[in-house]
Amino acid sequence: MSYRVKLDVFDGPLELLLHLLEQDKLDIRDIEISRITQQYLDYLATMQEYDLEVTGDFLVMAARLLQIKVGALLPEAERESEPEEHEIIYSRDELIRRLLVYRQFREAAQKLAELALRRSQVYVRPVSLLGPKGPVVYTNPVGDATVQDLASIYANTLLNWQAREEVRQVKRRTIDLTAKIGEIALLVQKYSQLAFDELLGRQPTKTDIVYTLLAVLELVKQGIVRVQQSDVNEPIIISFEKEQEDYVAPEG
Amino acid sequence: MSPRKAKAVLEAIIFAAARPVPLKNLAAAVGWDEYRTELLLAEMMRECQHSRRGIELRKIAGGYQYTTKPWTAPYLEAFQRPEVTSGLSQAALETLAIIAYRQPITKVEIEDIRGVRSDSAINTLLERELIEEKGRQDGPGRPILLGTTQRFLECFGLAGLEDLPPLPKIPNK
Amino acid sequence: MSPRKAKAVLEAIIFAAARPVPLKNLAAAVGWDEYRTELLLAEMMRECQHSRRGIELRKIAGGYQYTTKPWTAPYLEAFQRPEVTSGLSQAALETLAIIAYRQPITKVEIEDIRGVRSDSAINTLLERELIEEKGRQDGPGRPILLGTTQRFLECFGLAGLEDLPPLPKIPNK
Repeated sequence: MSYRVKLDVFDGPLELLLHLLEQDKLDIRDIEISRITQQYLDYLATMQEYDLEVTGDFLVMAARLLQIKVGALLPEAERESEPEEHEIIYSRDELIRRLLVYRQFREAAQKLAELALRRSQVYVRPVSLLGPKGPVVYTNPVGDATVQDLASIYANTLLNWQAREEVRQVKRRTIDLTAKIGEIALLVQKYSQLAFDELLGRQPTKTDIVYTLLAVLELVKQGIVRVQQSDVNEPIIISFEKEQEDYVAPEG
Repeated sequence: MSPRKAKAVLEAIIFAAARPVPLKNLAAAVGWDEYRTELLLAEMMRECQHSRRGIELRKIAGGYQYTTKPWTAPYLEAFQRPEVTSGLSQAALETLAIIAYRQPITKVEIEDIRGVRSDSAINTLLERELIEEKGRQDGPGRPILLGTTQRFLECFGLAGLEDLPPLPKIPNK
Repeated sequence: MSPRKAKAVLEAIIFAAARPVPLKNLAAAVGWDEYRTELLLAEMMRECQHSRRGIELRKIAGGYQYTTKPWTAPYLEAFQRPEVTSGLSQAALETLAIIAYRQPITKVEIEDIRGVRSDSAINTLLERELIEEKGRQDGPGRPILLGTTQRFLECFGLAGLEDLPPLPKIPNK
Protein backbone atom coordinates (compact mmCIF):
# COMPACT_ATOMS: atom_id res chain seq x y z
CA MET A 1 0.00 0.00 0.00
CA SER A 2 1.43 3.34 -0.95
CA TYR A 3 1.88 6.02 1.62
CA ARG A 4 0.32 9.38 0.95
CA VAL A 5 0.97 12.70 2.54
CA LYS A 6 -2.25 14.46 3.36
CA LEU A 7 -2.59 17.43 1.08
CA ASP A 8 -5.09 20.19 1.74
CA VAL A 9 -7.67 20.25 -0.99
CA PHE A 10 -8.64 23.65 -2.30
CA ASP A 11 -11.80 24.30 -4.26
CA GLY A 12 -10.29 27.11 -6.25
CA PRO A 13 -7.22 29.25 -6.86
CA LEU A 14 -8.39 32.14 -4.68
CA GLU A 15 -8.85 29.83 -1.74
CA LEU A 16 -5.36 28.45 -2.28
CA LEU A 17 -3.82 31.93 -2.54
CA LEU A 18 -5.59 33.02 0.61
CA HIS A 19 -4.32 29.93 2.39
CA LEU A 20 -0.74 30.64 1.30
CA LEU A 21 -0.99 34.23 2.52
CA GLU A 22 -2.53 33.22 5.83
CA GLN A 23 0.14 30.58 6.30
CA ASP A 24 2.76 33.32 6.10
CA LYS A 25 0.57 35.61 8.23
CA LEU A 26 0.69 38.20 5.47
CA ASP A 27 -1.87 40.91 4.92
CA ILE A 28 -3.54 40.60 1.53
CA ARG A 29 -2.51 44.14 0.63
CA ASP A 30 1.14 43.35 1.27
CA ILE A 31 1.12 40.51 -1.23
CA GLU A 32 4.51 39.93 -2.85
CA ILE A 33 3.79 38.72 -6.33
CA SER A 34 7.03 36.87 -7.04
CA ARG A 35 6.96 35.07 -3.71
CA ILE A 36 3.33 34.07 -3.90
CA THR A 37 3.74 33.01 -7.54
CA GLN A 38 6.53 30.66 -6.63
CA GLN A 39 4.58 29.20 -3.70
CA TYR A 40 1.51 28.85 -5.88
CA LEU A 41 3.36 27.06 -8.68
CA ASP A 42 5.06 24.80 -6.14
CA TYR A 43 1.71 23.86 -4.70
CA LEU A 44 0.32 23.05 -8.15
CA ALA A 45 3.33 20.85 -8.77
CA THR A 46 2.67 19.03 -5.48
CA MET A 47 -0.96 18.61 -6.42
CA GLN A 48 0.08 16.97 -9.66
CA GLU A 49 2.53 14.78 -7.82
CA TYR A 50 -0.33 13.42 -5.74
CA ASP A 51 -2.52 12.95 -8.78
CA LEU A 52 -4.90 15.69 -7.75
CA GLU A 53 -6.57 17.23 -10.73
CA VAL A 54 -5.28 20.72 -11.45
CA THR A 55 -8.26 22.26 -13.18
CA GLY A 56 -8.27 25.05 -15.73
CA ASP A 57 -9.15 27.64 -13.08
CA PHE A 58 -5.87 26.92 -11.31
CA LEU A 59 -3.89 27.21 -14.55
CA VAL A 60 -5.56 30.48 -15.52
CA MET A 61 -4.56 31.90 -12.15
CA ALA A 62 -1.00 30.70 -12.70
CA ALA A 63 -0.99 32.62 -15.98
CA ARG A 64 -2.36 35.69 -14.22
CA LEU A 65 0.30 35.58 -11.53
CA LEU A 66 3.10 35.12 -14.03
CA GLN A 67 1.67 37.90 -16.14
CA ILE A 68 1.56 40.31 -13.20
CA LYS A 69 5.06 39.25 -12.31
CA VAL A 70 6.48 39.79 -15.78
CA GLY A 71 4.42 42.90 -16.43
CA ALA A 72 1.57 43.24 -18.86
CA LEU A 73 2.56 41.30 -21.93
CA LEU A 74 -0.42 41.68 -24.14
CA PRO A 75 -0.74 45.00 -25.95
CA GLU A 76 -3.19 47.58 -24.65
CA ALA A 77 -5.13 47.68 -27.93
CA GLU A 78 -5.99 44.03 -27.70
CA ARG A 79 -7.48 44.49 -24.25
CA GLU A 80 -9.93 47.08 -25.45
CA SER A 81 -10.93 45.36 -28.64
CA GLU A 82 -11.63 42.05 -26.94
CA PRO A 83 -13.32 42.62 -23.62
CA GLU A 84 -13.84 38.89 -23.27
CA GLU A 85 -10.10 38.43 -23.04
CA HIS A 86 -9.99 41.05 -20.34
CA GLU A 87 -10.38 38.37 -17.75
CA ILE A 88 -6.90 37.04 -18.17
CA ILE A 89 -5.31 40.46 -17.91
CA TYR A 90 -4.95 41.19 -14.24
CA SER A 91 -3.18 43.80 -12.24
CA ARG A 92 -1.84 43.42 -8.72
CA ASP A 93 -4.58 45.76 -7.47
CA GLU A 94 -7.23 43.67 -9.18
CA LEU A 95 -5.85 40.52 -7.61
CA ILE A 96 -5.90 42.14 -4.17
CA ARG A 97 -9.45 43.35 -4.70
CA ARG A 98 -10.61 39.88 -5.69
CA LEU A 99 -8.90 38.26 -2.75
CA LEU A 100 -10.53 40.73 -0.36
CA VAL A 101 -13.99 40.17 -1.80
CA TYR A 102 -13.51 36.42 -1.83
CA ARG A 103 -12.37 36.42 1.78
CA GLN A 104 -15.41 38.47 2.73
CA PHE A 105 -17.73 35.77 1.43
CA ARG A 106 -15.66 32.98 2.86
CA GLU A 107 -16.19 34.57 6.27
CA ALA A 108 -19.88 35.05 5.54
CA ALA A 109 -20.08 31.33 4.74
CA GLN A 110 -18.58 30.63 8.14
CA LYS A 111 -21.29 32.73 9.78
CA LEU A 112 -23.96 30.84 7.85
CA ALA A 113 -22.48 27.58 9.09
CA GLU A 114 -22.76 28.90 12.66
CA LEU A 115 -26.38 29.88 12.08
CA ALA A 116 -27.12 26.42 10.72
CA LEU A 117 -25.50 24.85 13.73
CA ARG A 118 -27.57 26.98 16.11
CA ARG A 119 -30.67 26.12 14.12
CA SER A 120 -29.93 22.43 14.47
CA GLN A 121 -30.25 22.88 18.23
CA VAL A 122 -33.93 23.68 18.03
CA TYR A 123 -36.78 21.43 17.11
CA VAL A 124 -40.07 22.25 15.49
CA ARG A 125 -43.29 20.29 15.44
CA PRO A 126 -42.62 17.46 13.02
CA VAL A 127 -46.14 17.16 11.67
CA SER A 128 -48.98 19.52 11.10
CA LEU A 129 -52.08 18.92 13.17
CA LEU A 130 -54.19 20.36 10.42
CA GLY A 131 -54.87 16.94 9.01
CA PRO A 132 -55.00 15.85 5.41
CA LYS A 133 -55.58 18.77 3.13
CA GLY A 134 -58.58 18.85 0.91
CA PRO A 135 -58.04 19.77 -2.72
CA VAL A 136 -56.52 23.23 -2.84
CA VAL A 137 -58.63 25.84 -4.49
CA TYR A 138 -56.64 28.38 -6.42
CA THR A 139 -58.46 31.65 -6.75
CA ASN A 140 -56.04 32.94 -9.33
CA PRO A 141 -53.66 30.20 -10.38
CA VAL A 142 -51.55 32.32 -12.71
CA GLY A 143 -51.11 35.37 -10.53
CA ASP A 144 -50.80 38.53 -12.58
CA ALA A 145 -49.13 36.89 -15.57
CA THR A 146 -50.60 37.90 -18.92
CA VAL A 147 -50.70 36.08 -22.18
CA GLN A 148 -48.15 38.57 -23.51
CA ASP A 149 -45.79 37.50 -20.71
CA LEU A 150 -46.29 33.94 -21.83
CA ALA A 151 -45.37 34.80 -25.42
CA SER A 152 -42.24 36.72 -24.51
CA ILE A 153 -41.13 34.10 -22.00
CA TYR A 154 -41.53 31.45 -24.66
CA ALA A 155 -39.56 33.50 -27.19
CA ASN A 156 -36.78 33.99 -24.67
CA THR A 157 -36.74 30.32 -23.81
CA LEU A 158 -36.28 29.49 -27.47
CA LEU A 159 -33.42 31.97 -27.70
CA ASN A 160 -31.73 30.39 -24.69
CA TRP A 161 -32.28 26.97 -26.21
CA GLN A 162 -30.71 28.05 -29.48
CA ALA A 163 -27.75 29.59 -27.65
CA ARG A 164 -27.23 26.37 -25.69
CA GLU A 165 -27.40 24.26 -28.81
CA GLU A 166 -24.64 26.38 -30.35
CA VAL A 167 -22.49 26.06 -27.27
CA ARG A 168 -23.06 22.33 -27.27
CA GLN A 169 -21.66 22.11 -30.80
CA VAL A 170 -18.41 23.80 -29.90
CA LYS A 171 -16.21 20.95 -28.84
CA ARG A 172 -13.95 21.64 -25.94
CA ARG A 173 -10.36 21.41 -27.08
CA THR A 174 -7.74 20.47 -24.63
CA ILE A 175 -4.21 21.65 -24.94
CA ASP A 176 -1.22 19.94 -23.46
CA LEU A 177 0.95 22.61 -21.86
CA THR A 178 4.19 20.65 -22.17
CA ALA A 179 3.52 20.02 -25.84
CA LYS A 180 2.68 23.69 -26.31
CA ILE A 181 5.98 24.76 -24.76
CA GLY A 182 7.86 22.43 -27.08
CA GLU A 183 5.90 23.56 -30.09
CA ILE A 184 6.56 27.24 -29.40
CA ALA A 185 10.22 26.64 -28.65
CA LEU A 186 10.62 24.94 -32.02
CA LEU A 187 8.71 27.67 -33.86
CA VAL A 188 10.75 30.47 -32.32
CA GLN A 189 13.93 28.58 -32.93
CA LYS A 190 12.97 28.05 -36.58
CA TYR A 191 12.07 31.67 -37.30
CA SER A 192 14.34 33.17 -34.61
CA GLN A 193 11.79 35.96 -34.15
CA LEU A 194 8.00 35.87 -33.98
CA ALA A 195 5.20 38.13 -32.82
CA PHE A 196 3.00 36.82 -30.01
CA ASP A 197 -0.03 37.05 -32.30
CA GLU A 198 1.65 34.75 -34.78
CA LEU A 199 1.78 32.04 -32.14
CA LEU A 200 -1.96 32.12 -31.83
CA GLY A 201 -4.29 30.49 -34.28
CA ARG A 202 -6.60 32.43 -36.50
CA GLN A 203 -9.40 32.59 -33.94
CA PRO A 204 -7.77 31.94 -30.60
CA THR A 205 -9.98 31.08 -27.66
CA LYS A 206 -9.30 32.35 -24.18
CA THR A 207 -7.75 28.98 -23.37
CA ASP A 208 -5.42 29.22 -26.38
CA ILE A 209 -4.19 32.61 -25.27
CA VAL A 210 -3.69 31.52 -21.68
CA TYR A 211 -1.73 28.43 -22.63
CA THR A 212 0.37 30.25 -25.20
CA LEU A 213 1.15 32.94 -22.65
CA LEU A 214 2.00 30.33 -20.00
CA ALA A 215 4.25 28.52 -22.45
CA VAL A 216 6.05 31.71 -23.48
CA LEU A 217 6.53 32.72 -19.85
CA GLU A 218 7.89 29.31 -19.03
CA LEU A 219 10.38 29.62 -21.90
CA VAL A 220 11.37 33.09 -20.66
CA LYS A 221 11.93 31.62 -17.22
CA GLN A 222 14.13 28.90 -18.67
CA GLY A 223 16.02 31.56 -20.60
CA ILE A 224 15.18 29.98 -23.93
CA VAL A 225 13.37 32.96 -25.41
CA ARG A 226 13.39 36.70 -24.85
CA VAL A 227 10.33 38.94 -24.98
CA GLN A 228 10.39 42.53 -26.15
CA GLN A 229 7.87 45.22 -26.78
CA SER A 230 8.96 48.68 -27.89
CA ASP A 231 5.67 50.34 -27.01
CA VAL A 232 2.35 49.24 -25.53
CA ASN A 233 0.76 49.40 -28.96
CA GLU A 234 3.56 47.56 -30.70
CA PRO A 235 3.53 43.81 -31.17
CA ILE A 236 5.22 41.62 -28.61
CA ILE A 237 8.28 40.11 -30.17
CA ILE A 238 9.54 36.77 -29.01
CA SER A 239 13.09 35.98 -30.01
CA PHE A 240 15.20 32.90 -29.64
CA GLU A 241 17.86 33.25 -26.99
CA LYS A 242 19.64 29.92 -26.60
CA GLU A 243 21.50 27.58 -28.82
CA GLN A 244 19.68 24.59 -30.11
CA GLU A 245 21.54 22.01 -28.04
CA ASP A 246 20.43 23.69 -24.83
CA TYR A 247 16.83 22.94 -25.41
CA VAL A 248 15.57 19.44 -25.79
CA ALA A 249 12.07 19.37 -27.11
CA PRO A 250 9.82 16.95 -25.23
CA GLU A 251 8.97 13.84 -27.17
CA GLY A 252 5.64 13.26 -28.82
CA MET B 1 -33.42 18.48 38.07
CA SER B 2 -35.59 21.24 39.51
CA PRO B 3 -39.36 21.04 38.87
CA ARG B 4 -39.14 24.27 36.89
CA LYS B 5 -36.45 22.92 34.57
CA ALA B 6 -38.20 19.54 34.34
CA LYS B 7 -41.38 21.28 33.19
CA ALA B 8 -39.51 23.05 30.40
CA VAL B 9 -37.81 19.83 29.28
CA LEU B 10 -41.12 17.92 29.29
CA GLU B 11 -42.79 20.67 27.30
CA ALA B 12 -40.01 20.64 24.71
CA ILE B 13 -40.02 16.85 24.38
CA ILE B 14 -43.77 16.47 24.06
CA PHE B 15 -43.90 19.40 21.64
CA ALA B 16 -41.22 18.00 19.34
CA ALA B 17 -42.47 14.40 19.26
CA ALA B 18 -44.66 13.26 16.39
CA ARG B 19 -46.58 10.74 18.55
CA PRO B 20 -47.79 10.68 22.17
CA VAL B 21 -44.78 10.18 24.45
CA PRO B 22 -45.05 7.39 27.09
CA LEU B 23 -44.65 8.39 30.74
CA LYS B 24 -41.71 6.01 31.07
CA ASN B 25 -39.67 7.92 28.46
CA LEU B 26 -40.56 11.28 29.93
CA ALA B 27 -39.50 10.19 33.42
CA ALA B 28 -36.21 8.87 32.04
CA ALA B 29 -35.55 12.14 30.20
CA VAL B 30 -35.79 14.26 33.34
CA GLY B 31 -34.28 11.59 35.58
CA TRP B 32 -37.25 11.45 37.92
CA ASP B 33 -39.35 8.49 39.01
CA GLU B 34 -42.61 7.92 37.17
CA TYR B 35 -44.82 8.89 40.09
CA ARG B 36 -43.28 12.33 40.56
CA THR B 37 -43.16 12.89 36.80
CA GLU B 38 -46.85 12.09 36.53
CA LEU B 39 -47.68 14.62 39.22
CA LEU B 40 -45.72 17.28 37.39
CA LEU B 41 -47.47 16.43 34.12
CA ALA B 42 -50.83 16.71 35.87
CA GLU B 43 -49.86 20.20 37.00
CA MET B 44 -48.90 21.09 33.44
CA MET B 45 -52.25 19.79 32.20
CA ARG B 46 -54.06 22.05 34.69
CA GLU B 47 -52.02 25.05 33.66
CA CYS B 48 -53.04 24.59 30.03
CA GLN B 49 -56.70 24.81 31.04
CA HIS B 50 -56.30 28.57 31.40
CA SER B 51 -58.52 30.35 28.90
CA ARG B 52 -55.57 32.22 27.44
CA ARG B 53 -54.09 28.97 26.15
CA GLY B 54 -55.06 27.54 22.75
CA ILE B 55 -53.45 24.16 23.29
CA GLU B 56 -53.84 21.55 25.98
CA LEU B 57 -51.79 18.66 27.25
CA ARG B 58 -53.64 15.37 26.98
CA LYS B 59 -53.10 11.74 27.87
CA ILE B 60 -53.58 9.88 24.62
CA ALA B 61 -52.90 6.23 23.87
CA GLY B 62 -50.84 5.78 27.02
CA GLY B 63 -48.72 8.81 26.32
CA TYR B 64 -48.74 12.59 26.55
CA GLN B 65 -49.43 14.88 23.65
CA TYR B 66 -50.26 18.52 23.07
CA THR B 67 -53.36 19.12 20.97
CA THR B 68 -55.24 22.26 20.06
CA LYS B 69 -58.36 22.94 22.13
CA PRO B 70 -61.55 21.79 20.42
CA TRP B 71 -63.14 25.25 20.44
CA THR B 72 -60.34 26.59 18.22
CA ALA B 73 -61.28 24.17 15.42
CA PRO B 74 -63.25 26.67 13.31
CA TYR B 75 -60.22 28.98 13.22
CA LEU B 76 -57.95 26.16 12.18
CA GLU B 77 -60.22 25.06 9.39
CA ALA B 78 -59.49 28.25 7.51
CA PHE B 79 -55.92 26.99 7.29
CA GLN B 80 -56.91 23.59 5.98
CA ARG B 81 -57.69 25.09 2.61
CA PRO B 82 -54.68 27.27 2.12
CA GLU B 83 -55.65 30.07 -0.20
CA VAL B 84 -52.95 30.39 -2.78
CA THR B 85 -52.74 33.90 -4.07
CA SER B 86 -49.12 33.67 -5.12
CA GLY B 87 -48.37 33.73 -8.80
CA LEU B 88 -46.39 31.20 -10.78
CA SER B 89 -42.63 30.95 -10.44
CA GLN B 90 -40.45 31.85 -13.38
CA ALA B 91 -39.77 28.16 -13.91
CA ALA B 92 -43.47 27.31 -13.97
CA LEU B 93 -44.29 30.18 -16.34
CA GLU B 94 -41.55 29.09 -18.71
CA THR B 95 -42.81 25.53 -18.67
CA LEU B 96 -46.38 26.68 -19.20
CA ALA B 97 -45.31 28.83 -22.15
CA ILE B 98 -43.56 25.89 -23.81
CA ILE B 99 -46.55 23.62 -23.29
CA ALA B 100 -48.96 26.25 -24.58
CA TYR B 101 -47.09 26.78 -27.84
CA ARG B 102 -45.84 23.25 -28.46
CA GLN B 103 -48.67 21.04 -27.27
CA PRO B 104 -49.01 18.14 -27.11
CA ILE B 105 -45.50 17.74 -25.74
CA THR B 106 -43.67 15.27 -23.49
CA LYS B 107 -41.77 16.05 -20.30
CA VAL B 108 -38.49 15.07 -21.95
CA GLU B 109 -39.05 17.53 -24.79
CA ILE B 110 -39.83 20.31 -22.29
CA GLU B 111 -36.68 19.57 -20.32
CA ASP B 112 -34.62 19.60 -23.50
CA ILE B 113 -35.86 23.07 -24.37
CA ARG B 114 -35.45 24.46 -20.86
CA GLY B 115 -32.18 22.69 -20.23
CA VAL B 116 -33.19 21.75 -16.67
CA ARG B 117 -35.36 19.16 -14.96
CA SER B 118 -38.92 20.37 -14.81
CA ASP B 119 -40.83 17.88 -12.64
CA SER B 120 -41.67 20.36 -9.97
CA ALA B 121 -42.82 23.02 -12.44
CA ILE B 122 -45.00 20.45 -14.23
CA ASN B 123 -46.50 19.29 -10.93
CA THR B 124 -47.32 22.85 -9.98
CA LEU B 125 -49.12 23.38 -13.28
CA LEU B 126 -51.01 20.09 -12.96
CA GLU B 127 -52.03 20.97 -9.41
CA ARG B 128 -53.35 24.34 -10.54
CA GLU B 129 -55.20 22.62 -13.37
CA LEU B 130 -53.48 24.72 -16.02
CA ILE B 131 -52.23 21.66 -17.87
CA GLU B 132 -53.38 18.06 -18.17
CA GLU B 133 -52.47 14.77 -19.78
CA LYS B 134 -53.44 14.51 -23.43
CA GLY B 135 -52.85 10.83 -24.04
CA ARG B 136 -49.55 9.17 -24.82
CA GLN B 137 -46.98 9.41 -27.53
CA ASP B 138 -46.34 6.40 -29.72
CA GLY B 139 -42.85 5.06 -29.36
CA PRO B 140 -40.60 3.66 -26.65
CA GLY B 141 -41.95 4.05 -23.14
CA ARG B 142 -45.11 5.66 -24.54
CA PRO B 143 -44.45 8.94 -22.64
CA ILE B 144 -47.32 11.09 -21.42
CA LEU B 145 -48.27 14.04 -23.60
CA LEU B 146 -49.11 17.30 -21.89
CA GLY B 147 -51.37 20.11 -23.03
CA THR B 148 -53.21 23.12 -21.63
CA THR B 149 -56.68 23.01 -20.08
CA GLN B 150 -59.92 24.93 -20.39
CA ARG B 151 -58.93 26.61 -17.13
CA PHE B 152 -55.73 27.84 -18.80
CA LEU B 153 -57.79 29.59 -21.48
CA GLU B 154 -60.04 31.15 -18.83
CA CYS B 155 -57.12 32.38 -16.74
CA PHE B 156 -55.52 34.14 -19.67
CA GLY B 157 -58.79 35.32 -21.19
CA LEU B 158 -58.29 33.42 -24.43
CA ALA B 159 -61.08 32.30 -26.74
CA GLY B 160 -58.96 29.38 -27.86
CA LEU B 161 -55.40 28.32 -28.51
CA GLU B 162 -55.44 30.05 -31.89
CA ASP B 163 -55.79 33.23 -29.82
CA LEU B 164 -52.24 32.94 -28.41
CA PRO B 165 -50.12 35.89 -29.52
CA PRO B 166 -47.81 35.18 -32.45
CA LEU B 167 -44.21 34.84 -31.45
CA PRO B 168 -41.71 37.60 -32.00
CA LYS B 169 -39.45 36.54 -34.88
CA ILE B 170 -36.29 34.80 -33.83
CA PRO B 171 -33.32 35.71 -35.97
CA ASN B 172 -31.99 32.63 -37.69
CA LYS B 173 -28.32 32.11 -37.43
CA MET C 1 -62.23 39.15 19.49
CA SER C 2 -60.81 39.76 22.95
CA PRO C 3 -57.01 39.77 23.33
CA ARG C 4 -57.25 36.76 25.60
CA LYS C 5 -59.18 34.73 23.04
CA ALA C 6 -57.00 35.99 20.22
CA LYS C 7 -53.93 34.76 22.06
CA ALA C 8 -55.41 31.30 22.40
CA VAL C 9 -56.39 31.19 18.73
CA LEU C 10 -52.94 32.34 17.62
CA GLU C 11 -51.28 29.76 19.83
CA ALA C 12 -53.47 26.99 18.43
CA ILE C 13 -52.87 27.99 14.82
CA ILE C 14 -49.11 28.47 15.07
CA PHE C 15 -48.80 25.30 17.11
CA ALA C 16 -50.82 23.24 14.66
CA ALA C 17 -49.31 24.56 11.46
CA ALA C 18 -45.79 23.16 11.98
CA ARG C 19 -44.42 25.60 9.36
CA PRO C 20 -44.00 29.34 9.95
CA VAL C 21 -47.37 31.11 9.60
CA PRO C 22 -47.34 34.55 7.93
CA LEU C 23 -48.56 37.52 9.98
CA LYS C 24 -51.17 38.28 7.31
CA ASN C 25 -52.89 34.93 7.79
CA LEU C 26 -52.76 35.19 11.58
CA ALA C 27 -54.31 38.63 11.50
CA ALA C 28 -57.05 37.40 9.20
CA ALA C 29 -57.78 34.46 11.50
CA VAL C 30 -58.40 36.63 14.56
CA GLY C 31 -59.99 39.43 12.55
CA TRP C 32 -57.52 42.05 13.75
CA ASP C 33 -55.33 44.40 11.78
CA GLU C 34 -51.72 43.33 11.28
CA TYR C 35 -50.31 45.97 13.56
CA ARG C 36 -52.35 44.97 16.59
CA THR C 37 -51.78 41.29 15.86
CA GLU C 38 -48.05 41.85 15.74
CA LEU C 39 -48.11 43.55 19.13
CA LEU C 40 -50.00 40.63 20.62
CA LEU C 41 -47.53 38.18 19.10
CA ALA C 42 -44.66 40.18 20.55
CA GLU C 43 -46.29 39.81 23.97
CA MET C 44 -46.61 36.06 23.41
CA MET C 45 -42.94 35.88 22.42
CA ARG C 46 -42.00 37.60 25.67
CA GLU C 47 -44.16 35.27 27.74
CA CYS C 48 -42.39 32.24 26.29
CA GLN C 49 -39.08 33.57 27.57
CA HIS C 50 -40.11 32.47 31.07
CA SER C 51 -37.71 29.82 32.35
CA ARG C 52 -40.55 27.37 32.98
CA ARG C 53 -41.23 27.17 29.24
CA GLY C 54 -39.35 24.72 27.01
CA ILE C 55 -40.57 26.23 23.75
CA GLU C 56 -40.40 29.72 22.35
CA LEU C 57 -42.22 31.68 19.70
CA ARG C 58 -39.92 32.92 16.94
CA LYS C 59 -40.16 34.97 13.78
CA ILE C 60 -38.83 32.78 10.99
CA ALA C 61 -39.01 33.24 7.23
CA GLY C 62 -41.48 36.08 7.55
CA GLY C 63 -43.82 34.02 9.72
CA TYR C 64 -44.27 32.82 13.28
CA GLN C 65 -43.25 29.41 14.52
CA TYR C 66 -42.84 27.64 17.83
CA THR C 67 -39.48 25.98 18.33
CA THR C 68 -37.91 24.28 21.32
CA LYS C 69 -35.39 26.33 23.25
CA PRO C 70 -31.80 25.55 22.25
CA TRP C 71 -30.74 24.52 25.76
CA THR C 72 -33.23 21.63 25.72
CA ALA C 73 -31.50 19.99 22.71
CA PRO C 74 -29.55 17.40 24.73
CA TYR C 75 -32.83 16.04 26.17
CA LEU C 76 -34.41 15.80 22.76
CA GLU C 77 -31.84 13.92 20.78
CA ALA C 78 -33.68 10.66 21.19
CA PHE C 79 -36.69 12.15 19.41
CA GLN C 80 -37.23 13.74 16.03
CA ARG C 81 -34.17 15.11 14.26
CA PRO C 82 -34.38 18.74 13.27
CA GLU C 83 -34.12 19.85 9.67
CA VAL C 84 -30.60 19.26 8.55
CA THR C 85 -28.51 21.86 6.84
CA SER C 86 -25.36 20.12 7.95
CA GLY C 87 -23.34 18.32 5.39
CA LEU C 88 -23.10 21.33 3.12
CA SER C 89 -19.57 21.50 1.76
CA GLN C 90 -17.42 24.58 2.16
CA ALA C 91 -17.91 25.22 -1.56
CA ALA C 92 -21.71 25.03 -1.22
CA LEU C 93 -21.74 27.28 1.85
CA GLU C 94 -19.54 29.83 0.10
CA THR C 95 -21.80 29.80 -2.95
CA LEU C 96 -24.86 30.09 -0.73
CA ALA C 97 -23.35 33.06 1.10
CA ILE C 98 -22.64 34.86 -2.18
CA ILE C 99 -26.18 34.23 -3.41
CA ALA C 100 -27.72 35.26 -0.07
CA TYR C 101 -25.92 38.61 0.08
CA ARG C 102 -25.86 39.48 -3.61
CA GLN C 103 -29.15 38.16 -4.93
CA PRO C 104 -30.37 38.11 -7.60
CA ILE C 105 -27.09 36.96 -9.13
CA THR C 106 -26.01 34.91 -12.14
CA LYS C 107 -23.82 31.82 -12.12
CA VAL C 108 -21.08 33.71 -13.96
CA GLU C 109 -21.01 36.42 -11.30
CA ILE C 110 -20.77 33.80 -8.56
CA GLU C 111 -17.91 32.06 -10.35
CA ASP C 112 -16.18 35.38 -10.83
CA ILE C 113 -16.20 36.00 -7.08
CA ARG C 114 -15.17 32.46 -6.16
CA GLY C 115 -12.63 32.22 -8.96
CA VAL C 116 -13.76 28.70 -9.76
CA ARG C 117 -16.55 26.86 -11.58
CA SER C 118 -19.49 26.37 -9.26
CA ASP C 119 -22.02 24.19 -11.12
CA SER C 120 -21.93 21.37 -8.65
CA ALA C 121 -22.32 23.65 -5.61
CA ILE C 122 -25.24 25.40 -7.32
CA ASN C 123 -26.89 22.09 -8.17
CA THR C 124 -26.59 20.91 -4.58
CA LEU C 125 -28.23 24.10 -3.36
CA LEU C 126 -31.01 23.86 -5.96
CA GLU C 127 -31.62 20.24 -5.01
CA ARG C 128 -31.92 21.11 -1.34
CA GLU C 129 -34.28 23.93 -2.28
CA LEU C 130 -32.10 26.50 -0.56
CA ILE C 131 -31.91 28.56 -3.77
CA GLU C 132 -34.14 28.96 -6.80
CA GLU C 133 -34.40 30.70 -10.14
CA LYS C 134 -35.51 34.31 -9.88
CA GLY C 135 -36.10 35.09 -13.53
CA ARG C 136 -33.49 35.98 -16.10
CA GLN C 137 -31.08 38.82 -16.56
CA ASP C 138 -31.39 41.03 -19.62
CA GLY C 139 -28.41 40.75 -21.89
CA PRO C 140 -26.64 38.16 -24.01
CA GLY C 141 -27.68 34.60 -23.29
CA ARG C 142 -30.27 35.92 -20.82
CA PRO C 143 -28.64 34.06 -17.94
CA ILE C 144 -30.67 32.69 -15.06
CA LEU C 145 -30.75 34.78 -11.90
CA LEU C 146 -30.46 32.91 -8.62
CA GLY C 147 -31.80 33.83 -5.20
CA THR C 148 -32.51 32.19 -1.87
CA THR C 149 -35.79 30.50 -0.99
CA GLN C 150 -38.24 30.60 1.88
CA ARG C 151 -36.75 27.30 2.93
CA PHE C 152 -33.32 28.89 3.19
CA LEU C 153 -34.70 31.30 5.80
CA GLU C 154 -36.34 28.42 7.66
CA CYS C 155 -33.22 26.27 7.63
CA PHE C 156 -31.05 29.06 8.95
CA GLY C 157 -33.66 30.35 11.42
CA LEU C 158 -33.83 33.79 9.83
CA ALA C 159 -36.86 36.08 10.09
CA GLY C 160 -36.02 37.52 6.66
CA LEU C 161 -33.08 38.50 4.48
CA GLU C 162 -32.59 41.66 6.54
CA ASP C 163 -31.86 39.29 9.42
CA LEU C 164 -28.65 37.99 7.76
CA PRO C 165 -25.55 38.74 9.82
CA PRO C 166 -23.81 41.82 8.43
CA LEU C 167 -21.24 41.04 5.77
CA PRO C 168 -17.71 41.23 7.19
CA LYS C 169 -16.16 44.61 6.35
CA ILE C 170 -13.25 44.80 3.97
CA PRO C 171 -10.56 46.37 6.15
CA ASN C 172 -9.22 49.73 4.99
CA LYS C 173 -5.54 50.14 5.13
